[in-house]
Amino acid sequence: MFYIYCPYCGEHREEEEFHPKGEAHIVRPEDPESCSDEEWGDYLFFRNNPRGIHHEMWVHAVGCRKFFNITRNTATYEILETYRMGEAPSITAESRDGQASTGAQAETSTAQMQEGVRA
Amino acid sequence: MSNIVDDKVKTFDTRTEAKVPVESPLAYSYRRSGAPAPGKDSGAVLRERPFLGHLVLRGGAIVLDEALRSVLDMPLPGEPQGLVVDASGERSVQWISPDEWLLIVPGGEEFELENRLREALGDAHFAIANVGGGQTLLELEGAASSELLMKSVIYDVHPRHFPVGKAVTTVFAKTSVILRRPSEERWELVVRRSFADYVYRWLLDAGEEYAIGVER
Amino acid sequence: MQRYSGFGLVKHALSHHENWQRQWRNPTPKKAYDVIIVGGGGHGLGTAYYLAKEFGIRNVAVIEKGWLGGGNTARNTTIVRSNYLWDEAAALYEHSMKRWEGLSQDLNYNVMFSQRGVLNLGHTLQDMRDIQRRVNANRLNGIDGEVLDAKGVQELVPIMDCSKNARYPVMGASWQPRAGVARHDAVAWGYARGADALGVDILQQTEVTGFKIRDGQVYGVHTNRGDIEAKTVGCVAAGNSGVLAKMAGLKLPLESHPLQALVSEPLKPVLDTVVMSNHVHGYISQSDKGDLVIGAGIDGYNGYGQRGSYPTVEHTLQAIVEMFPIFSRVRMNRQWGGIVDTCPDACPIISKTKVKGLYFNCGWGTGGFKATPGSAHVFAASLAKGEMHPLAAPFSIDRFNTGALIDEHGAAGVAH
Amino acid sequence: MSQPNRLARGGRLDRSRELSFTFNGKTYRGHPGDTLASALLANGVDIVNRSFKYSRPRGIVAAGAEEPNAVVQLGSTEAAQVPNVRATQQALFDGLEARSTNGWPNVQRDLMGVIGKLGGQFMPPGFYYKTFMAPASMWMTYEKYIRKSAGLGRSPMEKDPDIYDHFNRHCDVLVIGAGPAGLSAALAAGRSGALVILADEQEEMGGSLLDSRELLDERPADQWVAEAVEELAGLDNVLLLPRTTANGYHDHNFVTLHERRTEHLGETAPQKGGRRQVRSRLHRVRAGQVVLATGAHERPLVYGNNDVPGNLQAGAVSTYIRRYGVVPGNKLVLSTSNDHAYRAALDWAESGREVVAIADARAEPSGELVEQARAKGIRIIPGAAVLEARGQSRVTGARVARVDLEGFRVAGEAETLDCDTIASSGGYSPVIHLASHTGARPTWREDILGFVPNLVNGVQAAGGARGVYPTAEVLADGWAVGGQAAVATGFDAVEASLPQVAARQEGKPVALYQVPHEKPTLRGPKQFVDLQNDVTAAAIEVATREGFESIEHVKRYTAMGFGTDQGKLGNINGMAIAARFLGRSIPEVGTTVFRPNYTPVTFGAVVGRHCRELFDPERYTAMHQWHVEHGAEFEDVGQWKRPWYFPRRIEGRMESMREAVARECRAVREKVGILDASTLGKIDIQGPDAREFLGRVYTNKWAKLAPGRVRYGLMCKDDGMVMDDGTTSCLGENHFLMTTSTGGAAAVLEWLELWHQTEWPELEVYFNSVTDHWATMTVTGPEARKLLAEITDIDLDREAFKFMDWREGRMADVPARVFRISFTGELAYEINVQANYALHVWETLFAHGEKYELTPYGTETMHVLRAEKGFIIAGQDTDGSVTPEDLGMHWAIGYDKPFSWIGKRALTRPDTARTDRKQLVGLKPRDPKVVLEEGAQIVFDPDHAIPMPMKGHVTSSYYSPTLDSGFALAVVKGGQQRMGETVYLPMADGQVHEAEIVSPIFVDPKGERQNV
Repeated sequence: MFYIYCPYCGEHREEEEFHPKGEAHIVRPEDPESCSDEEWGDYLFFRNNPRGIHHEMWVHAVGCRKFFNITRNTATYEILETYRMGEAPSITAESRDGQASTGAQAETSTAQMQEGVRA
Repeated sequence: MSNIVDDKVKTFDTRTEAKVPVESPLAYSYRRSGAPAPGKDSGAVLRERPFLGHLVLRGGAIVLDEALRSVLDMPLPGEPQGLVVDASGERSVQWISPDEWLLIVPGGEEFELENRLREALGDAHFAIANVGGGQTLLELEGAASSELLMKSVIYDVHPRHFPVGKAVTTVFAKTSVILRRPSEERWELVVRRSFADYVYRWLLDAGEEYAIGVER
Repeated sequence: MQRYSGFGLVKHALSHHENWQRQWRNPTPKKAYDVIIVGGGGHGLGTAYYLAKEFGIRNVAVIEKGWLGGGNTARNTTIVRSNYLWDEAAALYEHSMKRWEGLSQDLNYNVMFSQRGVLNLGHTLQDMRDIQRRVNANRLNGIDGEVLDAKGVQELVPIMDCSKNARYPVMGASWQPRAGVARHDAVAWGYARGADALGVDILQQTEVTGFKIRDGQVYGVHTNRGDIEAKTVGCVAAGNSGVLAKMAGLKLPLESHPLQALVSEPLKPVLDTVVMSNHVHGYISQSDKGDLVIGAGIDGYNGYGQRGSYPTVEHTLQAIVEMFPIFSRVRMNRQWGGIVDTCPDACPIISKTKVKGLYFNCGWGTGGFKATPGSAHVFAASLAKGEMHPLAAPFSIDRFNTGALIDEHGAAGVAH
Repeated sequence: MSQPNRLARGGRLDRSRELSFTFNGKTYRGHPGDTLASALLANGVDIVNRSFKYSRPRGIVAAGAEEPNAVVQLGSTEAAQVPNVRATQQALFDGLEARSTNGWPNVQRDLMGVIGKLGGQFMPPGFYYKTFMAPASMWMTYEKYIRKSAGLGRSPMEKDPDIYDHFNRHCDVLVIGAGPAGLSAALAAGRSGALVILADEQEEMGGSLLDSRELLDERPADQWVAEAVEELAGLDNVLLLPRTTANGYHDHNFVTLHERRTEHLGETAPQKGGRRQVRSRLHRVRAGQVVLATGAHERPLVYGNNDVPGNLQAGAVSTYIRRYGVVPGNKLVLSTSNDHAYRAALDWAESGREVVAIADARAEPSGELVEQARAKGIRIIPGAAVLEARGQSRVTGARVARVDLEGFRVAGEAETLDCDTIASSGGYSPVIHLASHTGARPTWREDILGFVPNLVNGVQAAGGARGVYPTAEVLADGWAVGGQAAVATGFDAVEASLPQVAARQEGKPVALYQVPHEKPTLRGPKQFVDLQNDVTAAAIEVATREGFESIEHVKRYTAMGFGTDQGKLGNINGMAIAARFLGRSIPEVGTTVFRPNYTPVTFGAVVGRHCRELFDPERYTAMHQWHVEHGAEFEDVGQWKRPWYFPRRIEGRMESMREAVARECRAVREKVGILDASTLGKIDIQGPDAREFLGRVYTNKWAKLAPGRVRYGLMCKDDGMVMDDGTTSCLGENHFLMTTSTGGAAAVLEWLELWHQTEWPELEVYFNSVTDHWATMTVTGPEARKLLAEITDIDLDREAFKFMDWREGRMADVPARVFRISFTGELAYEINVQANYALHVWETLFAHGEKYELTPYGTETMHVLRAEKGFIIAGQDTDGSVTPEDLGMHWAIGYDKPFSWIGKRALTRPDTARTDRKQLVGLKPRDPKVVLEEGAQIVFDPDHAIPMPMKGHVTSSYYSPTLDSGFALAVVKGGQQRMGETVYLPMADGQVHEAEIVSPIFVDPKGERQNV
C-alpha cells in the first residue's frame, strides 16, 4: 500500500486518502470541433501503459481534494516524485537513471526522494 | 435576514431567533443507540458541540489572512494542517487545502461574520459557504482517546506527529472526518451530518474496551 | 501423443510411472514459421492449437517470455460463465462456453470444468433491473439463465445471509446453471500438450524484443534467442499487450491494473456454487481442494507488479463475511495478484492493426479466463483467414474512434 | 493421568497448575506454557492426523509455524469452531477441545488409509488431469466424490461470537521477530529514542534463546531475554507485541501484524471487566524502517517413509525438551548434514533417554557439538544418513547407510537401528517470506546453502533471516541493523552493549536434501517433500519427466507448497530435487516466491470492525427518525437510507407496496404529498466565471439565466454519454446552487473540481458541497400552495412566484429557500432549510397538512410520478451508452454555444450520430393490466427464432393509478421515428406482451398542472 507525498499538504499520507485518476498530462484538445474522429478517440481512450516510469494523476480525495501528478515505476511501485498540477515531471522514462533534469522541479524532487527513503 | 452584499452573491442567514425545536446531527443517534454515561473508569469521553457556526473560506491565503485579522483579529494558519484557536478557545480556523479554510465560531456569529468578511474582501476572488447545518463537532477526551483514534482513523495520531495546533482531513473507518488537536487533552472531530450516526456508533463500539462515556 | 485414460494410469502405475512422456517438447526455434503467437498463456496456446487442429496451420510458434501458462492463466479465480449483456459479448462468451463443454475430451486432458452454476446477486432495485435486463437478453440469445428472488437464492446457498438485517439485503440474483469453474493450469497445459502434438513449437523463456516491420507489413519478431520470421503475428499477451504494442509503434486503449485474489485454508465442502456480488463487491467459490477462492475488483492504478494494495483485500473479505458471516473464523491462507489489461468498455480487443499481418487479442480485463476457448478459436480463425471471424469483428480497435463501444461494465462489474 | 513423555524437570512451564484438554474425544492433561503440540507429545499421542491424499498416519514434526501435519479442528461448540489450527502454535488452555481434521472413522484406524496404500500408486502427480474424462457427462459425479475428500478442517456453521479490530500504527522502526537478532535490534533502536514496535509470533519473546544451550554473559540465555524484554517494556517509545505475527509486507513499508489477543485464553474471547475483548487485532503498520529478524527454519532431510509418526525436525526435538520439558520418544536416531543439529542428540541424552546413533552425512564430522556428543559416548556414523524409516503408526527403526553425496547413491551396506524417533536436519533456510511479498526475488548463497532476501529501501534483515547463525554474530548483527534503522529515521546511534557469548567452533555443513536410496526414486519407498500435500520426491521426478521444468510448473503440477504451511519445510528441498533431476543448479530451477500471509489469518481479523452494523455507513437525513416512526420501508440509494414507501395499516393488515404507492400517487395528483429530497447533492458555486463554467459542463445554455430563476441541466462525459442531471438555480450573478442526483453527488463535485483544477484553472470559481447543510422537502400537489401559505411569509401568488423561480423567506419560522420546480408534474415547491431545523418544519407541515390530507411519499411514488411525465433517472433510464439526443432532449442541447462543451464533439462520431440508435420512448402495454418487467427485452418480430434480434429494453415500468394502466419508459432502436408501432416483449414464462410505442410523457403533456 502506497505512502504518497501530497505536494499540497506537504506530507506523506496513506494511499486510502487518494484516488488514482489515470494517466497524467492528458490535455483536452484546444478545438474539439476540428479534431478528426480518430484524434477524438485518441484523446478519450488511448493511453500510455508503460511498464516502468509512468506519470499518473491522483486526487487527494480524503484530504485537500487537489489533483496532482505522480511519477511512479509501475513495475516496482516506487514513487519517484509527486508534483502539482501544471508542473512538469523532473524524472521521465528518458531520464530514468534518476538524474533529474535541470527543471525547476529538481530541488523539490530531491527533497521528496529523501523523504521517499521513509516511504 | 437576507442580506445581499452585492448583486453578485446571495448570502442567507439560515438561523432563526424564533424559539423552534432544533435537532443536532446526533439527536437521532442518542435515541437509537443511547448514550452511556461517563464513569470513573472511562478512558474516553465523547461530547457533541452542536449548532456551532461553520464557514468554509475559499480564496488566496494573503487576502483571506488580511480579512480574517481585520474582522476577527485572528491569522490564517500559515502552514498546511495548521489550526489556530483564539484566546477564548471559542473560535478557530484551520487549513483544509491551499485555497480552503474552515472557520468555526460560536453559533449565531457566522452570518454576521460572513458579511463582514465579504465586506473586508471586497473585489477579491473568494467564496464563503455556510455549512453549519451540515456538520457537527465532536470532542474526545480521556487517556485512551488516542488509542480509540488509532482504531478509527488511518492518520498517525502519535503526539510526535500530531502536536497541538494540527488539523487534518482523513479517513475514519469508512467515512472521512476532520481531526483536530486544539489542546493537549482534547481531540476534535468534525463530522458530516449524514455520517454522524455511523461515526457515533463506531466510536461507541470501538470505545467499549475503554468504557467510553458520552456527555450530553 | 500418449493418450490419457484410467486404464493408462494403471499401466503406468505398474511400471512405476517411469514411462510418462513429456507433455510438450522444448524445441529450438526455427528461422521462420507460418504464424507466430506471442504469449503462451491459455489464449495463445489455444490459438495455436486451433490453428493446427481446425485450420491446418501447423508451422506455428508460440513465444513465451516466461513459462507457459505462468501469467493470468495461473492467477485467476477460474470462473466460467457466458451471461453477458450485449449481443456481441454474449455471443463470444457463449461460443466459448460451448467449447468449454467438450474441452476435456477434445484435449484428452481433464480441465475439470465443473458446471456448478454461478449466482450474480442483486442488492438494490437497480441491481435487480440490471439483472432482469441481462437475463432477458441472455434468454433471447439462447443462453441459459433465470432470475431468482431472495428465497430462491437462500435455497441454493443455505449458508449465505439472505436476511433483511444485512446492510444490503439480497433481493435476488441471476443464475446461470451451465456456468462454473475450471482448473486454470490444466487449460494451459492441455492446450500446450495438444498443440505440441500437432507440431506447434512452444518456445518458453523466449522474449520478444521487437517486431520486424517493412512497408507496413510485419514479417517477424526479434527475440532474445534471435530473429524469428512470420508474416502473420498474433499477440495475446494480456497485461503486457501495451508494452508489445509500443514496440510495433502502436498505442492501445488499455491500462494494465493489478487484480488481486486470495484463498482460504482448505475446508471440507461447504459451498457448491459460485456466488458473485457487484454491489457488496466480492465473489467466492470453493475449489475441489477445499479452498475458498475469493476475489473482487481491480486496483485503480496501473501496475505490473503482480500485487495490489492491501485495502482491496480488506474490502473483499468484508464483503465475503457480510455475505457469509459463518466464515468469520475461517482463515485466509494466501493472496496474490495478476496484471489485467482493461479496456474502457470492459470488452476485449480482437483486431487487426495498422501493421499488416499483426493482430492483437487483448483487453480481456478481468474476464479472460472464461473466454479462453472461444477467444482462441475466433482468433485462430481470423489469423488463418486473414479476416476477422464474425464473432470477433465487433471487437475491432476501431470502435474507440467510431464510438461503437460495447459497455459491459454491468456484467463485468466484479472482477473475476 | 500420567504424561509419559514429560520430563520431571525443565521447560518453561507452570507445573503447579494442570490443564485438562481433549483430543479426538479423549481427555489429557498439560501445563500452562504448553502448546497443544507439546501437550500431545507429552501424553504420547503419536498420530495427530491423516494425510490429505494417501491418508497416511501423521505425527508432529516441528515446533512452530512450519508444522505441516498437526493441523486440527478446535472448538467445543458450533459457533466456536476454528478449522486448521496448527497445534504447534496453539497455547494450551483449560478445556481446549481439538480433533483431527482427517481420518474416518477415526484417525487411528482410517479406512481411507487402505485406499491410500492400495491406490497411492495410481495417484501420480496430475492424475486428475489424466482421467475422469469419460464419459463427459460423468465429471460432475466424479467431482462430487473428489470433493468429499477435500479440505482439512470445516467451517463453523454459526455466526462468530467474537469481535475483531484494527489499529493503525506508525513507527520509526518495526522489528519483526524477538529472537536474539530482534531483541538486539529493538534495544539498539529503542535506546536511541526511535519509536519502535517489536512483534513476535510466539507466546513468549526470545525465539531460539528460549531453548539455547549457550550462555550469555555466563548465564542461561533466557535470563538475558527476560532482562532485555523488561528493559524494552519500560521504554515509552517501544511497543512490544507478543503473539503477533507479521503476516504481510506491502509496498512502502506497510506491514500487517496479526495479534492474537485471546486465543491462548479460550476458544472464544473471555470478557474483561464486563466488557467484550477482541479475539484478535490486526495492526496496520506504516514503518519508517523494517528490520526482519525472522530467523531461519530447519530443513528436514527427505528419506523413505519420513512421514511416519516419530520423524521430527532435529531442532524441534531440542525445543520440546528444553522449552516444554517433553521428550517425544525413547530411542533416537539423528540424521544430519550439520553440527547444529547435534543439540538434539545432546538434549536427548541429557534427558536420560537413549541416543542410538547419529548418522552424519559428512565424512569427517568435527566441531564442538560433535566433540560433546563423542564425549557422551554417542555413536556417530560418519558419511551416513537415514535411508528409510521403519514402522507404520510409529517409527520402529531406521535404516542407515553410508551415502555417496556426489554420486547420489548408497555407498555401503544398510544397517537397521532399533529406535522410535528419527530426528533430521538438512540445514537451515532463512525465513525470507516477508521480504519476497513485494516480489523481490531472493538470492541463493552456496556458502550457507540457502536463499537470502533481496531487500528494498527501508527494509533490512538481521541474523538468521540473512544467513547469520552463530549466536554472538546474530546479536551483533541485530544491534548493528537496529542501530542503522534508527539512524535512518533521524535518531543518533547509541554505543553497543552486547552480552558476551563464547564463540563456538562449528564444522562446515554439506548439501544434502533428498537422501539416496538403494532403489530408484520411483521404485523406492515414498520420500515426502511436502507432507501436508503428500508431495514426494517421486512426484517431482515424474513432473520433470513430463516437461514441467520450472519450479513454478513443478509446484503447480504436484501442489507442492500450496498447503497452509506454504512449503516452509519442503520448498527448498523440492527445488533441490527438481534441480537434480534436471541436471541444473538450484537457482537455475528458479527462486521461491512467497505470498502473504506468512501464516494464515482469520477473516474476522482482516475484516475487523467493518462488519454487521458497521459494514458500511448508513447515511440518514434530518427527518430519518420521523420516517422510522411512520413505518417507512427504506430503499438503499448509495449509502443513503431513503423512504421507499409508507405502508399503512388498513382493515387490520398492512398495505401492499402497490396499494401504498397507488395511494401516495393519488394523494399527489389529487391533494398534496411530501417527499424527503434531502439526499440530492447540492453544490454551492461562487465566482465571476461560475456561469461560464456551467456552460462548459452542462449541455444546455446558462448565459441568460437570471437571479431568482432555476433551470434543468444535463451533464455528459466527453464521450457524449449522459452522466448526471439536476437543476441549477441562479442565486446571484456570480452565485449558483447546483443539484445533482443522490448517487451522483460526490462524483459530480469531483468532476467539477477535475475540470477546474486540470483544464480551466484560469476560471475564477469555487465549488463547495452544501448537501448536508440543507434539508430538502418537496411539497407537491394541487393543494401545495394552500398548505404552504399557512406557514410561510413568501408570496406564493402564481405570478409573483412562477414555475422555475426560487424565493427565500420563512417556513414555520425558519429561514428557507424555496424552489418552484417539479419532478411530479404537479404544482411543487422544494423547501430547503438548515438541517437542524428540518424536523420542526417537516412536523409543522404535517400539523397544518391534515386538512389537505398531506401524504408522505417515498422514492417509489416519486419514480412513478416522474415516469408519468417522462422525466428520466440518470442511471436507470440511462446506462452510460445514452446521449442527450437518444433521450429526445434536443431542447437541452446548446449546439450553438461558443464553447465546445463537454460531450459535444463526441455526438458527431459515426456511431453516436446514427439515427437508429436506441432512443427513449414511452410504452403502452396493449393490456392495461400488464405492468411490463423492468429490463424486459423488446423485439419487433415475436416469431423470430432464437437468437432473437433485440431492439431495446424497458428501463422504467410502473402501474399508474392516474391512468389506471401499466406504462413504461424504454429505449428502442430508432424509437423516436416509430411512434404508434407495436413491439413485443417475450418473457421467461412464455408470455409475449404487446406494447405500443408512444410519447414518454403520459400525464399532462402540455405541462399545465405544474404551472397552476
